[in-house]
Amino acid sequence: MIELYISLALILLLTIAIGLVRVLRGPTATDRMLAAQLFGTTAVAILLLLGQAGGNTAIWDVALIFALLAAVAAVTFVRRKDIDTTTET
Amino acid sequence: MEPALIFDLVLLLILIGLAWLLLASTDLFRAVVLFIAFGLLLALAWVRLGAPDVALAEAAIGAGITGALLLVGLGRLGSTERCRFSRAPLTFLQRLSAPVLVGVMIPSISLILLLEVHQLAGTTPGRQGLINAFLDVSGSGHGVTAVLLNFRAWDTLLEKGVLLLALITIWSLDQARPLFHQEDISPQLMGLARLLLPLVIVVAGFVLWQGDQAPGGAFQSGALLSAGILLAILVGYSLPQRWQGLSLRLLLAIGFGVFLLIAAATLLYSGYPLQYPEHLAGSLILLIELVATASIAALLAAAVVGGHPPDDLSTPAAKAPSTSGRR
Amino acid sequence: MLLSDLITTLLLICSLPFFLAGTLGLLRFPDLYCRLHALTKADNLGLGLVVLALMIQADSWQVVIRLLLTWLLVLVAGATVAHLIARKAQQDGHQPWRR
Amino acid sequence: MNTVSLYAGSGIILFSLGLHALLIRRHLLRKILAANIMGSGVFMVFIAMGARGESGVADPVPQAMVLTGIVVSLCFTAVAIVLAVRINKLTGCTTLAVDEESSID
Repeated sequence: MIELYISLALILLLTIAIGLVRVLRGPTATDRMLAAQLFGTTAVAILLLLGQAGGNTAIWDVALIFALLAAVAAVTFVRRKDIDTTTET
Repeated sequence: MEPALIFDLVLLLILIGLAWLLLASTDLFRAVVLFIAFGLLLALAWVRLGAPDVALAEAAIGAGITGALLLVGLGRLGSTERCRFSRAPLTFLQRLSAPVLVGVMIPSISLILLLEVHQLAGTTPGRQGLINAFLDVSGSGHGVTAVLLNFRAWDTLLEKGVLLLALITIWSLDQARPLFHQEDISPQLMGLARLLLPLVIVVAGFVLWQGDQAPGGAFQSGALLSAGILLAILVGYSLPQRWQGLSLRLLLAIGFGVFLLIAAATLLYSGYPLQYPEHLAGSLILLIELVATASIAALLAAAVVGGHPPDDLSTPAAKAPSTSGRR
Repeated sequence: MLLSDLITTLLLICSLPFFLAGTLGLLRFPDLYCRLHALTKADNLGLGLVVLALMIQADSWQVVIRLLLTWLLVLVAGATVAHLIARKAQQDGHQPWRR
Repeated sequence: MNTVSLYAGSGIILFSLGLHALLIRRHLLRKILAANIMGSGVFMVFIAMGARGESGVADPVPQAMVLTGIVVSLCFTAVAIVLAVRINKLTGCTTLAVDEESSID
């Protein structure tokens, strides 16, 4: 079972790596932020799997905090002042 | 190869790749988003290294506060260059010095560090046994908390001082300006904040309480709370003006102050600063953790806001527009 | 192999296509509004299946509630952020993609 | 090649990458990011060294120190950003290097 959990976590990590292409490519700042938000969800899944594999539920607290604060960065992005249009290439 | 080792390898490759990409990125916004992703994956690395305490703090700081801090900073700084100064042409030696410095110094530093670490890796492991032996007299049931607030409490005391000093620096440099648009808050966002804020407080309390026996404690809890405060500021809540004066400053300083008082009291009582009497250790640690959590939460949130509250309380400017009276 | 282990394995394997679809959508969908689907639907469903799989392995109801709470929080955050991002994109004048 | 040396080595690489960028990048925000990456590298070496004992659990002492370190590095980042904004406001620049002769302008 532990092998299964870790293998699945590994595949999810690889999907994050592939998803980074979207952050690099953009084209708009909003696209990049969206990709980062998606990584948060995947990271929660990885943490849950790692916690189950290691039998350490403290790791699930990390996942819980990720889930709680998943929105903060994106909300800041949407609400911040002085948005540069120059970054949107 | 077993899957766990491949996981570590892939994780580290992504982390190093991310670091390279974000530092070489021409687009600053892209660099900031990549840095948020870096923080996310760093928390996974701490989990893999068996350091859940660090992972908890990294989750609260990396996922919440750093991203917000950098995005706000980027907005204020802008990526447009309006520099009035022209750069003088460099001489030949100046041109040569940079590649030599970078090309020789950095590889040699890395090599020395690698050799040193390789040598260290062969020696006997650290203080786990010693800490476990003294855990029952420390006043805390969790190793990391015991180290932070008893065995190496001196470090933690000074660290609180550093945080306070950092905020004093920030406050002396700038006056707080509104971070966000005050109008046009989507009702869905308000709903999210109303749902999340009580939960953040509950989870922060849980993390603090848990720190006595398991991963958790003042730093993690304070970081989480400050992310909550940030979320509240994001949706337009603000500190009432009558609390922006002495009360706010007291809250910011109380963590360091109480810690310092306890250090002085223990110096008088036992002859050494922060050597708690054994029967009082648990309660003293609890007291310090409570005030430290409040102070850390307020300090980190104030650091992100980035400036002192307006001196003249009659002007409805800066951090707390008087119009937003929701509270 | 226990029955619970079998169900967990099955659920975990089922969750995989959703995560892959989410990443694929993020990369291949033509515009921002389409990519929002990857954020709100595919990955959250994948996470739901992972949570379900781990809930079967749980030995106490506290653990079940903690897992469920994590998933619900991610759902709420994902939905709200998708709404906010779409709203901002509209205000910035992004036109939805047309064939 | 075990986990500990893998992580410690990567920490050193991160430190070097950060140091490199800190020296050669001009924009202040990039320098701030570089210093953060350097810090992360140091933390990683520290935690990895603490994890080399019995399997799975890191030594509490480095964990406690890295914990304080993370909070301090956040505060440092905030101070640095405020300083950078201040420099930007006073000079209009987002970089540090201003040569003596040319600054008369």
